[in-house]
Amino acid sequence: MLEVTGLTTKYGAISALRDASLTVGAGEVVGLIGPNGAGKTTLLGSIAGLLPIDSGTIRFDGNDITSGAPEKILRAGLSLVPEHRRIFADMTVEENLKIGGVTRSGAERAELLDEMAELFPVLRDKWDTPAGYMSGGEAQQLAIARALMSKPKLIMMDEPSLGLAPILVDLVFELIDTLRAQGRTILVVEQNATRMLRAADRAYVLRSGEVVATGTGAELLDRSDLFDTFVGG
Amino acid sequence: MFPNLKRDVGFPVIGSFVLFLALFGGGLIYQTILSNGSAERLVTTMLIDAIIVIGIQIYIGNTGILSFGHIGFGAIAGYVFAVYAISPEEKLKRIPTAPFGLTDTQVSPGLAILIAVVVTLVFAVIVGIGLARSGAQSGSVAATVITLALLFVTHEVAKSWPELTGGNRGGISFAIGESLEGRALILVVLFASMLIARLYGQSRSGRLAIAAREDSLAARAMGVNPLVQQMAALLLSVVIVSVGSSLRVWQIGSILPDRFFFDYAMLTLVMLIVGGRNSVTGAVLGVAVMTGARELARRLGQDGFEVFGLGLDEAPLDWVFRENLNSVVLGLAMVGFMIWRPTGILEDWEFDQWLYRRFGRGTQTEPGRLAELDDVPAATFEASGVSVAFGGFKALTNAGMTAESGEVVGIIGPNGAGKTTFVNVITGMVEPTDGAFSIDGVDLTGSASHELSRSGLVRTFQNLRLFGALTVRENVEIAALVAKEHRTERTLRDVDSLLAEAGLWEHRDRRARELDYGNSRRLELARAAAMAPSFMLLDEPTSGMSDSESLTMIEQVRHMAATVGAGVIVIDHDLGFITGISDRIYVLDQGQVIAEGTPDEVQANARVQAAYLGSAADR
Amino acid sequence: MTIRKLMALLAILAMLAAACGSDGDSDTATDDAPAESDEGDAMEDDAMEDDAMAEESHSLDIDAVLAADLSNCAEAPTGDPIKVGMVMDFSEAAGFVDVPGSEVVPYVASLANCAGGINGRPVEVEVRESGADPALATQDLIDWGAQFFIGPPFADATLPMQQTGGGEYAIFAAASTEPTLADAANNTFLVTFDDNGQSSAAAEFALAQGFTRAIVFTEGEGVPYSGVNPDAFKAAFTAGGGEIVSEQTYAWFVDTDFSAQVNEIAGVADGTEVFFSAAAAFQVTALRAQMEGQGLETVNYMGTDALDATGIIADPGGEGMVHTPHTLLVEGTALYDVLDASGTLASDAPSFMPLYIDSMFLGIQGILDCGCDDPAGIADAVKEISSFPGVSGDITYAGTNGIPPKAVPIVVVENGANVLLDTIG
Amino acid sequence: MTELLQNLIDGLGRGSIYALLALGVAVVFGIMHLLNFAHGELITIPGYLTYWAFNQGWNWWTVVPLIIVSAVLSSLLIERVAFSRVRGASDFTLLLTSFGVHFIVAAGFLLYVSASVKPYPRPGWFADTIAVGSLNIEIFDLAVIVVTIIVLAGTTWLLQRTMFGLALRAAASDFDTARLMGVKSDSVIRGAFALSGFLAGIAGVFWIMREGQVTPTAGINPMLQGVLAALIGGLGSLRGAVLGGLVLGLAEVLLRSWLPVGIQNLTTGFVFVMIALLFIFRPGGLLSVPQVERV
Repeated sequence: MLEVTGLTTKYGAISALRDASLTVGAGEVVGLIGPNGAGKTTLLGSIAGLLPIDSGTIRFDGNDITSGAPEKILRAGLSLVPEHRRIFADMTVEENLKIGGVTRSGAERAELLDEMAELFPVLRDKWDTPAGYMSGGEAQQLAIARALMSKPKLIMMDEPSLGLAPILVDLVFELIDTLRAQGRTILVVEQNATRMLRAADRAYVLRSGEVVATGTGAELLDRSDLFDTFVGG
Repeated sequence: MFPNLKRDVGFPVIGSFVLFLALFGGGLIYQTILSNGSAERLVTTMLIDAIIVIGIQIYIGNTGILSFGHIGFGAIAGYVFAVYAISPEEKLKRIPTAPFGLTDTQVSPGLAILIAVVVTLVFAVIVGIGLARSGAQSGSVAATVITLALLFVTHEVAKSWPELTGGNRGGISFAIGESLEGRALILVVLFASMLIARLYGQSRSGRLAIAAREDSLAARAMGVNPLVQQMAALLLSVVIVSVGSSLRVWQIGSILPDRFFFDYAMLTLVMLIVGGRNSVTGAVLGVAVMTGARELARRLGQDGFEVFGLGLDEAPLDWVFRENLNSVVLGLAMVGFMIWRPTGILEDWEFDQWLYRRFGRGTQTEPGRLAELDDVPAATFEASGVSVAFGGFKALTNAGMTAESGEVVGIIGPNGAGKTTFVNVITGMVEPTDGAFSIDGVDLTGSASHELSRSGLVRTFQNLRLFGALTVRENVEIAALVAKEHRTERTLRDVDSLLAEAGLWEHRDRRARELDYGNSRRLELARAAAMAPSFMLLDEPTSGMSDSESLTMIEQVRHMAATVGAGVIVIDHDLGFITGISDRIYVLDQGQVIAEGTPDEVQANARVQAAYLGSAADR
Repeated sequence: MTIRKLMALLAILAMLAAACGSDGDSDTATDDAPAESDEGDAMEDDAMEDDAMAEESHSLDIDAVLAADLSNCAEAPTGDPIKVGMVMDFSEAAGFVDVPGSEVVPYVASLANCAGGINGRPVEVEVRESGADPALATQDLIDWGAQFFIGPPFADATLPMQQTGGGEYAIFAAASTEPTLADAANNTFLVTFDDNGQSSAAAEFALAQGFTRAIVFTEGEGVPYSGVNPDAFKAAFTAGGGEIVSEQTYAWFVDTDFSAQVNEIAGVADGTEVFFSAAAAFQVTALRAQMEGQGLETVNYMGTDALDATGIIADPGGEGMVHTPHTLLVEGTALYDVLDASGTLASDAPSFMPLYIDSMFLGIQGILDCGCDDPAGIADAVKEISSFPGVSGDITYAGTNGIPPKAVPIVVVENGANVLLDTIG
Repeated sequence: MTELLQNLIDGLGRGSIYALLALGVAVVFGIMHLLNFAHGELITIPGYLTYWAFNQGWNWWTVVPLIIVSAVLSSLLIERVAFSRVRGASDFTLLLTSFGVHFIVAAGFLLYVSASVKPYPRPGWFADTIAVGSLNIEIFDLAVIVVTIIVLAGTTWLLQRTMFGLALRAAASDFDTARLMGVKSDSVIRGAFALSGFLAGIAGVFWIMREGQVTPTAGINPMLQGVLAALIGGLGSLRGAVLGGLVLGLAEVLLRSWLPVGIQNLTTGFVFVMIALLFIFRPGGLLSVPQVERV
């Protein structure tokens, strides 16, 4: 479904990604783990069209979407839940969701709104509250719901558990499970490696902009060198 | 005052002189070819415009704050000059009831210019304080609007105070004996302004202002107080603009409010922007180019004028090129340059610095390695009970740490653990809800960024913040300049040695923004070291580096710190790097210190492992 | 030759031209004199009728020039050219008169050349845009060899022109009424009446109508034009026994919302008979509408030449307003035809055009009087001009500071046209 | 007392026009950080069309839509020709570009029309009043206030209830994230310029009616008032822009009324000094949007 080949991205002088490749198949939950600064966020940003790409190609559903504008990539069926959630703080929950469904028709949007209200009961309770007043966990759910509003074929999440209390982290992973159960395709960047590997079908380990390991979640969990790789021994 | 006499004084003097000769010589050639009075007048006008544009460049170029107000200062100076310089007989014609007994006053033109400068400076100080209060920094809109307000207010007052100014249509016309005969005075002032502008740009104050222009936050972290430097640049630029404006009034022989208003402000700005606002050479080039372009446009608008056999009388495009084409030229130049080259023709290229690099530097040898300092005064950094809450969210709860000089202390934690908040607190960017921090018992809580770094706590930034347009060497020099003033009790290291030490010797003359990532990081380190800090606070110094680069970085951080005798507080998410570099480590999670100890102790700590691999890590 | 003789000569020549005209245009020329006397310009009638003696023909015959037929020209003049420099404002406030002004002068020069030139000398006119640097434009024309200048009406260009020419060149501030601009010592001359003149005339007229209570709108204390005119009106009106009921300030050429002023006037204006300002047409009509909106309907509106300049007759709200134009153009006169033929009759303020034509003739008169070609000599001769029969009225500089004492026509807008009510002075 | 009330109403009328102009400035600033000094051209261009239209025999019923439509189209055209090429550039660049646009448009009218005043008739009811107690309220002021309220309500509805409004607000608060949601950057920026042009068009209808004439520099005053009002209110804040407009209108009328006769003509100067003082003590304006410095 998604096929990233030899992606290299630079921020000015900083080489954030070096020749990174990955694939995501339909219906898969793929984890992307690694220490902060490893280039995980950059990878997602590059796929989503937010960051300029220096070399490499990105194909989605057989189409080349390399260096497309974010709005085009979204229309191709890829949706990103950005790091730090980046909800629109002075807009209400409903408005945030509507924006998520900006590419959908009015009727479809109304349907999706109902669907989200059902899937995320927390949001239903705060429907008309400005999103800025929500707690971290609620905001994260909103961010995910907002991304789902575009009916993406593939949803990418960047650090969904970031800054959340442990109980909320559980919630996020339950959510990922729920989405998987619905048959959705998900690519998740996560620093909570263990949890991620348990939740994922497959995972890639990124370090210093390079993919250093890949395999199924279970395989990687068993890798004895993982901790070292992970924290840079 | 000047870090390097040859580079910062010698060559600017030579360069300014050549530049001066080029502008004046070009004018003379044009004048000789045409040999008529209007060519002569055009050249005189150009020379005076050059003085004013150079004056404006000192402010806009060095601070990055867009000012429309300098022509407002020019208006003040022009009027003060006029009311003092013109003869009482002339004043009786236009302003017979001038206040303050000015109708009967007359002083020599030279003295009148001096009075104009002094009076204008008073206004400049007031406006400067206003700008500082409004938090002016490079590109700030509020500051620009304040300068615009000055332009409008001076214009309004000039129009509405006819007793003093002759009003908008009457104006003050004057014979001060005779009008400005000959160009000797203009030439002297022009050369002086070029020289002053260049010397200022190379001086300590100019350097610090430019640093703040490039990156206000980083400059403050290097102990620079941008507001002081901006004020210095403002006053200096106002002096030159005042003298230039007085000469302009003297040359035209009359003054009216509209002569120092929007159109002239735009003209001078376009000149500056077309040439390159960050460069004196650019300002001069812009004056020449725009004067030429406008004169060409003016001529093209006239019947019977031809250039290279091309006239517009019969041309099919006649309808495009009518009279007053030069105001169209002005607008097009403005939009065109903004779209295609907003930094102007020369950007910040300076003729004298090019000369210096080309001919003046000679061969330089890389200095030998520096010995590590062992007799530095011991210092202690201590933070205790630091808590920060944003609204209901507790970003930090009762966090504390200590560090000694000579020690490397690591702070680590996963994303969102409170590291950034902690850094923000001890760099003066966030006021803690509770708690305090100090160096050697001196409480620093609540100090401004530049005060903290002057007190010995110097930081680097997670997202590189170098002074991109400056060379590698200049980046380090700026820190050294501040250290020389504020860190006198410490051993100050030579800039070149620090560059060599950081492995940047061969790159010393490249612009900082051209460096690759590793070198940029090393430059930031060298720059911090040049501040002769008691403690260096390194914020994620290896983010974006490969493993091997990180390893090298460990060596460099340790060595660089030892070279200036500083303690190191390093914040990173990379446990590998932190354990490699640190003597002791604090681990933050969920806003709290969850572990403290040697690398081995910390790595063995189950809570740390859990924090890193996830809450359910159990292996 | 004395001025009186010259005038006589001119009159004779005019008659001769009329009598000997070889084509139909001569009719226009003969019609000219009576038409102008209709304007009530008594001085000019005197000049016309004072036809005592004729001498040799090396003098200026304005009527003959205006009567020239471009399709049937005399032999081209071959003498040294008379060079007229025009520094004109095309891009700012004065553009509306300076653009047509810079068309009408070359046109009249071509008529002069067609008529054989002035004493066999061709007239050349060169125009420069004053633009951002009037001094540069002036210098350009000095380089070209200009002998005198026609300048724009405002000080922003005239003062630098003066300075550039070292005060030696005669400068006619063609369309200006600015009293401080005239400066005989520096050879700068107005061609029409000044602000004090037109406003005192307005006050005189108002008093003669029996008005005794007035409101005055002024820009601020002593600001030229919009301030000088109301001040002059005030002085003349109160000196003649009138009372200023209310004085208001406003931003000249900017404000159209006069709510605050009208609110204040509403409290004091009962029985006010006349309103005077030097505002532009679009301002006075806006103000009048707002005054009438507040029930102040019986006020008579008087204004200065600014009303004419900004097109009061084109504004439906201008009906019944009284103002003081520079000249009253009368259909069927030679002047009218010249303006028509030059395309400037259709410009925004054609009543200014005679001032430009006169500027050129005044300079030429200076050349003829001094019999010299050096600018300073010409300027000195201009200073002594007396009772010059210009197309805009009689002009005398001798004994003045450069402001000719001229009659001020008082006109009223009736059915979208100016109608002469009176001529004062 | 009557005079004060009368002045308050007049100030509100004047301020309403400023509010519409300021709102247009704020919408564009919010979306692309452009402080648009060419906003006044959206009055100048329709102003000349009005002059042209009356010469063609049109009347106010047909001219009003002409003004609004031409303001919208001018806004879009200026965006297309100039601003689309400097998207994302520094504030400095954007600001100067808009100045350049102003210069070119003014010079264009100067060259191809004339420097002189071009008059056209004001509507007949222009200065009629209705008596309310001791007050004589101008129908014009009432119309301005009523229309402004309607337009503001409409704009509020647009911003709050329509997808375009949501997209606009989202893009103003976080452009990248809005694009991630599928908001098209081109459409939303053009939409912002169209809205800005529409608001200027409505303000322009009243401005042009009251002026009764147009000149090449006719745009400077509405531009200054709009920009200043937006700055007074706090750049980027739409509510602030409206508030800033009303404050500016009231300040002008009341200052003129309260200043002693000799210095009444310094009203503009005083307004500028007050704005400078406001900036010194509240750099962000009345309802400033906090700026977060990212390290």
